[in-house]
Amino acid sequence: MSTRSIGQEFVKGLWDENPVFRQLLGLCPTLAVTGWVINGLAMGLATSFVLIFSSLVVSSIKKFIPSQVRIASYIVIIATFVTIADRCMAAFFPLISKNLGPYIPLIVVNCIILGRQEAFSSRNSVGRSFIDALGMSSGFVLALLILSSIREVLGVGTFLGLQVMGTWFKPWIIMILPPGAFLTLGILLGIALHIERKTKARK
Amino acid sequence: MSLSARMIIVLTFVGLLSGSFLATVDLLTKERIELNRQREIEEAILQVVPGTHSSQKLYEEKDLTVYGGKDKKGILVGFAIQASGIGFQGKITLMLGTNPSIKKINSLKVIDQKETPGLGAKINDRESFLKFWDNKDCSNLLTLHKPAVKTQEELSHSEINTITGATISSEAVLNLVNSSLNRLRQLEKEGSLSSEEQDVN
Amino acid sequence: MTDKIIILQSSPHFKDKDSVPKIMYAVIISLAPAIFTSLYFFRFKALVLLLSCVAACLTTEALFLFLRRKPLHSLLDGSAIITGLLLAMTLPPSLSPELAVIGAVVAMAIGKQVFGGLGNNIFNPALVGRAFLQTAFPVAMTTWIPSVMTKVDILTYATPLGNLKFENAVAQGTLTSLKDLFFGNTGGCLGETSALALILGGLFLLFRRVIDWRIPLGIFLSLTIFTGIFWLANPEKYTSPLFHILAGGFLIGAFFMATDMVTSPITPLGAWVYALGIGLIVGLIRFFGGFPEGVMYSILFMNTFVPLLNRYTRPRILGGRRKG
Amino acid sequence: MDILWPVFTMGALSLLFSLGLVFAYKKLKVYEDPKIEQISEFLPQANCGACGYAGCRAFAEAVVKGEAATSGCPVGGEEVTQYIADALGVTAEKVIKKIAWLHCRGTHEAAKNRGSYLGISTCHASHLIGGNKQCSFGCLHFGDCVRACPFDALYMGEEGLPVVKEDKCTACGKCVDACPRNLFELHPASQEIIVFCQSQDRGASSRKMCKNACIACGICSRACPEAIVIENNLAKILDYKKIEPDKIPEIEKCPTNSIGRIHKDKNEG
Amino acid sequence: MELVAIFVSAILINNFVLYYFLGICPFLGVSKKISSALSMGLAVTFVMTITAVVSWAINHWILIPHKLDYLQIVSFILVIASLVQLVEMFIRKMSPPLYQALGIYLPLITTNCSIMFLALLAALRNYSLAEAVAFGVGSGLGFTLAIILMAGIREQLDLADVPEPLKGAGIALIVAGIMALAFMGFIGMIK
Amino acid sequence: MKVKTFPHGVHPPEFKESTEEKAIHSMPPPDKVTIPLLQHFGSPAESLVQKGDEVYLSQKIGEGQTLFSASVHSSVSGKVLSVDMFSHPAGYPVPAVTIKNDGQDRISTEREEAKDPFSLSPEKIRQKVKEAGVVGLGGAAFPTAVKLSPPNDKPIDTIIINGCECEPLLTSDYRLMLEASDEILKGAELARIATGAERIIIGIEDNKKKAFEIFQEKIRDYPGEAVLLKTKYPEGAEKNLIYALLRREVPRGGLPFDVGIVVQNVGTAKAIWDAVHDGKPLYERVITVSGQSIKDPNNLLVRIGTSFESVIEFCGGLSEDANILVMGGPMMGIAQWSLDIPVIKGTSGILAWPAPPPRLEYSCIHCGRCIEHCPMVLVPTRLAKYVKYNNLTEAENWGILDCVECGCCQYICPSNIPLVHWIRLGKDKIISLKRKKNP
Ligand SMILES: Cc1cc2nc3c(=O)[nH]c(=O)nc-3n(C[C@H](O)[C@H](O)[C@H](O)COP(=O)(O)O)c2cc1C
Ligand SMILES: Cc1cc2nc3c(=O)[nH]c(=O)nc-3n(C[C@H](O)[C@H](O)[C@H](O)COP(=O)(O)O)c2cc1C
Ligand SMILES: Cc1cc2nc3c(=O)[nH]c(=O)nc-3n(C[C@H](O)[C@H](O)[C@H](O)COP(=O)(O)O)c2cc1C
Ligand SMILES: Cc1cc2nc3c(=O)[nH]c(=O)nc-3n(C[C@H](O)[C@H](O)[C@H](O)CO)c2cc1C
Ligand code: SF4
Ligand code: SF4
Ligand code: SF4
Ligand code: SF4
Ligand code: FES
Repeated sequence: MSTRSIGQEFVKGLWDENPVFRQLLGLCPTLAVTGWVINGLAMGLATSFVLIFSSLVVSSIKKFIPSQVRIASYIVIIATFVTIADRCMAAFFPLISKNLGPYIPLIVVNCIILGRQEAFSSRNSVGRSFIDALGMSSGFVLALLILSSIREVLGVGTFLGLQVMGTWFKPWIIMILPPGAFLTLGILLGIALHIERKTKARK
Repeated sequence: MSLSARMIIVLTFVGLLSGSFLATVDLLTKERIELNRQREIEEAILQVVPGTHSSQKLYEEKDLTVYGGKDKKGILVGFAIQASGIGFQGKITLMLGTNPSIKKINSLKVIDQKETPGLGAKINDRESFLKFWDNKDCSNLLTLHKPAVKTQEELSHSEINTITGATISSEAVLNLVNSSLNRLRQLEKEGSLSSEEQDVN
Repeated sequence: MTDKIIILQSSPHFKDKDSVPKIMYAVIISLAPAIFTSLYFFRFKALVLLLSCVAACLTTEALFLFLRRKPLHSLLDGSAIITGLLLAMTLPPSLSPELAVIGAVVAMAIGKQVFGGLGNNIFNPALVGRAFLQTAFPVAMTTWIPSVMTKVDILTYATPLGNLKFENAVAQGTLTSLKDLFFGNTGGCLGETSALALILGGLFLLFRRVIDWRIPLGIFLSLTIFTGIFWLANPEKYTSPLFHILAGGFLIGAFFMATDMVTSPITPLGAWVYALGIGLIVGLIRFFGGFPEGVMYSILFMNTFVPLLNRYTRPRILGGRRKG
Repeated sequence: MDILWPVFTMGALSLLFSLGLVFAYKKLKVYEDPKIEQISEFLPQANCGACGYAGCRAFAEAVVKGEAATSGCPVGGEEVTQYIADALGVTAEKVIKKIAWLHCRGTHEAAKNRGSYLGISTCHASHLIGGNKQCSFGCLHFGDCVRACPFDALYMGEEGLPVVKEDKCTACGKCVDACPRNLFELHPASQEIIVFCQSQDRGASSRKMCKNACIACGICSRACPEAIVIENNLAKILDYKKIEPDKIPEIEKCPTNSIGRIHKDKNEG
Repeated sequence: MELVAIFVSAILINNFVLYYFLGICPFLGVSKKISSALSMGLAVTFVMTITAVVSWAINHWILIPHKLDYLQIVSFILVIASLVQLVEMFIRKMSPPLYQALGIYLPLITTNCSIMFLALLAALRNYSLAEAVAFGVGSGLGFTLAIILMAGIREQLDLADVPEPLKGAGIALIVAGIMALAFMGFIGMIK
Repeated sequence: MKVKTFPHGVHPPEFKESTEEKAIHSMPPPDKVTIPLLQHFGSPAESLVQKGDEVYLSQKIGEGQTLFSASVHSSVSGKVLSVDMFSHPAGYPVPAVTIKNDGQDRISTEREEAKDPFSLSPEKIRQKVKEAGVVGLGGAAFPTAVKLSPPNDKPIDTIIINGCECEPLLTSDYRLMLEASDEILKGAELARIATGAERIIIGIEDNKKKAFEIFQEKIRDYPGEAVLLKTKYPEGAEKNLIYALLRREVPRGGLPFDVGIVVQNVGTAKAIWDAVHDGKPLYERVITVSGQSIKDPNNLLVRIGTSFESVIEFCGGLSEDANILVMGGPMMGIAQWSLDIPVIKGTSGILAWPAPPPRLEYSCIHCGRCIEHCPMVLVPTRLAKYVKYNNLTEAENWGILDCVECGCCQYICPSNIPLVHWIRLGKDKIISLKRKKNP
């Protein structure tokens, strides 16, 4: 179906179809957990795990599923992987699990995942779906990383808990609070679009 | 096969599969998760009631749990109270250790809070807040000292330090401590703190 | 005739004299009494804050105008100066100028220019700046010093409202006196110390017909009624409406900030709803909220309603329902 | 037993709801255009609302109704767009290629201004108060047409007149509608000769207002009377096909160049 | 009193959109026009109310008795998704006008994180049935309030000279940020 | 004495002193007149003459073909020089007849006088008014015969004679009221008879006390009264005038007919009398020539078709500083660029003044003044923005079609936004779209 090369299939998720900056999908976790880099990272990885595995499953059993129960089945599949991720995090990284709280279960309804299953995995081969999921996940992790780095550095003066700003710096607490999340993402979106327009204009 | 049959079979099958998968995962992780949960409480008890070897849950009600800490010989070395109350933004849950006579606070530990990072969240910070609770005499009602100070010496006997800019959170902790101490004394008087309850370990 | 410069324009060919810069400079003039009292009470600190905020606002505005290739004349329309002044007036005198500059940049950039500059913003820019600062640096924003007139030798000082809320002032009888509130012998933000200066400025604006009289009146009425009910019910616990009107940011908010025409409703009915809402929320926050003062939050909150109010309080067109 | 409960619970829930869905599918179905279903099927089902509609299905309905653009789904990208276009069969029949041409040569230099215009900078607004140019028929130079062209086929030339990029023009007619003075007209791409003026003023006065105006001298009409007439002080091509090629040089003798070949420069150079 | 507190807090203080960041996708996607925002808000309120009831029932009658709380995620989402789909088809059959006003938004909502969060939070906080319903309705109304305000603002911003790259989602997020700031004034009001 | 008025509106400086004491002066007919065939609201008249024809004064030279049209008459006697396109004061070319004046004012025999006009039937009055090409002289130039023919289902109870002249600078109606009060009242009485109304109300602004006193005195002979109105712009706008006098609201999109009223300008009333009593067609009218750049401001009785140039020459010419030339009043008049433009039936004044200092435009600061002053209670700032951002549906929802283009909003706007221009643009777009949809 798709005419892209495998490489392109992967790369598109990083920028051209970046789920956060370009498609505006999965914004809820993006905003909610990016106060700290470690949380952003954990969320990104958990989402990637779910995205990749459910893509694999969906693309391999897509033939059997009648369209009327498609969404219901996909949701159950996704939810299963989310529960697995949630449980494993609670078992092995209790602290992070506590920090992310109920946002991990929300991966189920993260628009990226269902969207990708519908848009891609249900129509493409297992291999392609895997690459696509990998690309999308990387794009998502990248976006979370950028956002959480800005917020953590400005908001508390640290990066992954390490002090990076000098003592002269007064942390901007707002950055790790809800308003800071919205403002940062809003401005980042503006910048992303500006860059996009500039490069397009050059072409 | 008709469409309806396929719909039913596929969805049910997916459901069954998911159920079995999750059951397996649960089996594999259940113990660890339970262990993590217990360890957190246990560690907290150990911290606020030093010398504890084993601990038991003595009493439980909404927003208040009392544990008893015993040394190797089974002698009560102190109470650990886990209490919750509303702070500036949300629930604050803390663990408070007292000596057996409830005259002195060993130390205070914050288990969960949703206060503003960098501000109210400093109730979880040793340097500016928690250290002032260590070995505090609590026979009298504790009060807050404003404005904030740097060292114990600047506080009077029954005074507790505030956090600059977070009076509400500091006060919330103080009130929570005062009220749970009162409740503890009352419970002890009533004799509800019998130690036959189940062992935590 | 054809060899002269002829002006081609649509009717009308007459024009009233009032203009945007005239309106803006009238506001600046009306702020003068409050500025002078703040300079008198806080001396150098006030001067530094006022200057740095105004300078930062002007610079940010100039930068945006330049980047967006817009005519630079809007820089001098006076609105950026007002934003700078009003922002400074709502800051505690002890705030360090760097933080004030951050607030001013945020006020201009996020509060005004991202929406398209003068006239397009939804929220009051100065208050966006202040809200940002309050949330970013809550400690610095709630550290108060007494004015030079107070003969008390302490470093920090509670504001009248902080005193009311956190020190249980009514019961202890340590409430700031109305006389001090009126003449300004209290702690607090630069612009909120003297009620007298603010009232003078506000009356000037009302007489100059710059501001919509409904807004200060509506805010005044709803706060008075709200606080009055509680006060009458339990004078031991609650203070009088007069105290609430003279204390804190109420007067500067009601006369200078809620009345910002860009961010308040354009219709008369809308203005009433907006004003009553502000007064009510100020009362709610002062009595039941986590903050001692709620003027800023209530104005920002009601700002979010303004587009809806503009839309749904449209005046009835002469002739009523349209035929056909 | 521990393992059976979860399996049973999930199985039962799934069964229950699949039954419900089957029931709903059979009993509650409502007829609609099968294309909606077909397109909806192909959409990403992200139901994200990014298209501005309430979910993928609503978008599909809008597309089928022709309210939404085929390219309206940002999530699906090109593939989806192509699919929708195919499904709706929006491939147009072959038509004679036409191109929009401007019937005015009143450049900044040629056409005199009425005065200094202090109104809104659009042609339509200026036209409402009579226009900024002395000529009441000519181009007003504010480029409403350029802004209206969805295909970037127009730009404002240096002389102040809009210029058509022939290769990009799709003859959509947006510029024809946009120009308040009706200066654009669609002509077959093969047509070479047009009248570059719309002024119906008397020759004497139009000459005063614009150097390039048609003064209705009649040279062109005399050269080719079957094809060109003078009407309302203006040359008018009745039937382009009747113009014989050898008459063209004669026509091009127009003293103000208000009639002539479109590609004059190209052909000569 | 407790119920009122839960209700008001869900609308103003712990607003789903502005405090918990939930349902951002529809909040940005369907807030371009006031009329569709209102429909969306009401549809969300409707689904939230159903969810609160149904998830409470599943949790208390099936999952807790059998110690199956790890099935919360799967079972909640399955039930909500299927139920909403049923309701949607039902409305569509029975009342086309209602379907046009509300129904078309339903599928969009099922896969929306605020619904799931509502179910999980109600379970986590151990709400009684009445509390869960108050929470559900309150959260739905909170969402409605936020999205309508946003739609009003965006309609007005259509008439503003917003810088090109910020048009659409960018400025909407910035507005949401300032709205979140404004809503912070209510912090601490309900203890 | 209590003065009546309507809510909103503005009060621009009046500047009427320079002409209000100047009696109407008859200007000698010029050598050449150019008479446009479209001088009214509606479709153009068809020309009845050709180049080279000899015409008499008051001979019909254009025939209104449709209901919404009006006939046009020659204002001089002489020879037709051309029938061709000519610039109209509204800015676009229309067909016009140019006549060389032979200076003899030979009257055609067509004129039909009526001895006892008050006993004529309504039909006859209407027919004579139509024959004389009378149109409203208050600005809109609506064919008067149409106004005097109310539909059967809309009984008329009141004729309002509009003597407000609320536009600054203009004094022609005022002078007419002082000098021709009898004819005005008689014309009003004819209009009353034609429409079957019960009474006449004449509304006069309180800056024209002298005229008011005359009418108060003279109207005793007629069923009706004279009412003093507050000096405020646009007191003379039909719908506001009706509201001020009778507290009736003309429904949106409706006409004064709908509330049982017909409004006529004082000049129109006099023209009705002239038409019915003397059979005199409308070929001349009173105009005010004024403004800072007119050397000798005056009120003139001018033949239709006289060029602005001759009129201004007659008033001493333009001074050097003239930059703005307006036909009509300063609030609603149309800016002109050329002196070749002819005086038409709707020309109430010719004004010229120097350019004011340039003013910058700012974006709307939502001050609400335009709303507070709009006599139609619209939201002009929104209307303008909807047009600017191309949302015509919303513009229509917000009542753009109810705007009477009075200019109050733009006059008062501190941001100097061309609100009226935007609104006119929007109205034009909406109307042409509608026309395209159902032609
Ligand atoms: C964004 C923000 C967050 C705040 N968070 C807390 C908090 O978590 N705990 C607290 O006690 N006060 C907090 N405050 C401050 C309170 O509003 C209040 O001003 C303060 O408690 C006053 O007490 P003070 O006497 O310590 O200044 C916060 C203020 C702001 C602006
Ligand atoms: C116009 C204006 C609005 C204000 N709004 C608020 C507000 O919403 N919240 C707040 O905490 N302080 C606000 N302030 C500052 C308070 O008026 C004043 O500083 C308060 O009494 C400080 O109390 P705190 O230090 O205990 O927080 C505002 C000041 C002004 C001038
Ligand atoms: C804003 C505005 C102002 C007007 N002012 C006057 C005026 O002062 N005098 C007048 O006779 N007509 C004025 N008119 C025209 C009247 O509305 C109305 O059309 C006229 O009086 C009808 O009489 P007519 O048909 O005899 O002209 C004005 C119209 C508008 C829209
Ligand atoms: C009466 C009045 C009040 C104003 N109040 C404020 C204000 O509170 N904050 C502010 O930033 N600008 C204020 N301005 C200036 C200006 O309107 C404001 O910067 C605009 O919101 C920017 O678009 C005010 C202007 C006027 C005329
Ligand atoms: S729209 Fe018409 S008048 Fe305007 S620039 Fe284009 S051709 Fe000229
Ligand atoms: S608007 Fe259409 S017809 Fe006109 S130039 Fe552009 S593509 Fe061609
Ligand atoms: S909107 Fe129209 S009616 Fe209202 S003031 Fe403006 S021009 Fe007059
Ligand atoms: S008068 Fe001007 S600035 Fe004021 S609201 Fe109207 S358009 Fe805007
Ligand atoms: S991720 Fe929450 S609604 Fe899309």
